[in-house]
Amino acid sequence: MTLEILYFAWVRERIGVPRESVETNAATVAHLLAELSAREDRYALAFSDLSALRVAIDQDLADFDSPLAGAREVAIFPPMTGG
Amino acid sequence: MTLEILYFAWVRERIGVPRESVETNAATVAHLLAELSAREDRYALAFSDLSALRVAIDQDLADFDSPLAGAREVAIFPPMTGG
Amino acid sequence: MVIRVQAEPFDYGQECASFAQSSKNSGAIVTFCGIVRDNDDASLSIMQIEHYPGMTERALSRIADEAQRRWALESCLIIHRFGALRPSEQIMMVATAARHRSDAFAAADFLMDYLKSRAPFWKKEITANGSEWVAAKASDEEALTRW
Amino acid sequence: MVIRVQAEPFDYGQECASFAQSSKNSGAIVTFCGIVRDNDDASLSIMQIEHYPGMTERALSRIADEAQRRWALESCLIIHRFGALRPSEQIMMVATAARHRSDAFAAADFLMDYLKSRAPFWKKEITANGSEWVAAKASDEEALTRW
Repeated sequence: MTLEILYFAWVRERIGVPRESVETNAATVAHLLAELSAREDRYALAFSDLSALRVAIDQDLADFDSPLAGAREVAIFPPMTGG
Repeated sequence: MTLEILYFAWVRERIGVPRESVETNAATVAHLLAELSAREDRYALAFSDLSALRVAIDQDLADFDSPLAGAREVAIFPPMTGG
Repeated sequence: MVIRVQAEPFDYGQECASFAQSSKNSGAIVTFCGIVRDNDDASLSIMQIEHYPGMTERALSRIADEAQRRWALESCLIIHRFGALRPSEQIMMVATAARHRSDAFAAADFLMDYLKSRAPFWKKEITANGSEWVAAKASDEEALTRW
Repeated sequence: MVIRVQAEPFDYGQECASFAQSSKNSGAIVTFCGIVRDNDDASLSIMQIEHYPGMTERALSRIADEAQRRWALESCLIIHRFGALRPSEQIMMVATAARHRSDAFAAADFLMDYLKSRAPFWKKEITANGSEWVAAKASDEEALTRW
């Protein structure tokens, strides 16, 4: 499947792009991040500590073990600091 | 001593005046109210249920057994409804 | 700390704007505005608010002092009207400014709880059918036990 | 329920005034305004606020829906800015209107707690010495356990 992946804040800065299309068969968000980390160091660096990351699938907060089946858009970002 | 006594809300309406000067030797607020109640029915009527009344001495909330020594102004009123 | 007890209307929006303007380094502003609510049968003609001049200002100042003692406030404002108000008129407001939102919220909530039961104001509802003093609510007295 | 996510400044006083005007039968209005606070050494040049367009509006609407489900609100407003803000600029505000003050206070407090940690905004502080992403505070995450 083709996923649109979005990055925000320091994750965006480390990956170097705000969004990209990725072809993947990853079953979960964790698998997707592992797959990307295996491809290039900048991913491995950005995703080294999952506890410092949050994830949304199709604009809803999700977990790292949330399934990607049917997803179109995945976003990876640090804990939010609104308000 | 001469006390200035102020009445508010329905207490004022039952007593019929917003304030008056009273010559008294009452030791406490409770004694003062008993003394006034013995004088005239309108006081007895207004002061019949002390649990429905609140009192301030010299513009600070006080109790019915607070001493009146040194007081200049006593106010009698129902529970407050500000805000 | 600003305390105003007045018969005249106040401009809630303008007061919020100038309070925020004068608290620019505070980070968090909380305001509360109380509005005269009509009865369910829309029968309220006038809400008459009586107060105890002198004691009112003194009681409000003490309540505000206590809030400033308990929380890290950078400023606080209380405006309370008296006299004859109609439904939908603004009765009173409080505003608090603090570095952190939890202080601003707690202090405003505290000010309101104390204003309700410890500031010498009394409300009388005047309708076509007559007039009645508003009774103090047990829930307002209980609210004080939170603090 | 009104949700606005915008780069432009908003007029806090004017928003308070019109919110109160449109909530005249509510009895109780609570507003919160968040202001960019300078660092203790007055070094903050810009607070850059990034957000996730689309998800932001969706997350704010859900938080507001949840507040309306939990408390008897008659209306609620959230405005949140993004982009480059300077110290003393207003970042965001919430407003709640209810018949009773306890609902208005609780809902505004709840909205703020959820906005802090569950709405997709990220802040970066830019000073003369460089720039740094603001870390989420453990106390903000803990605040959610109150609800």
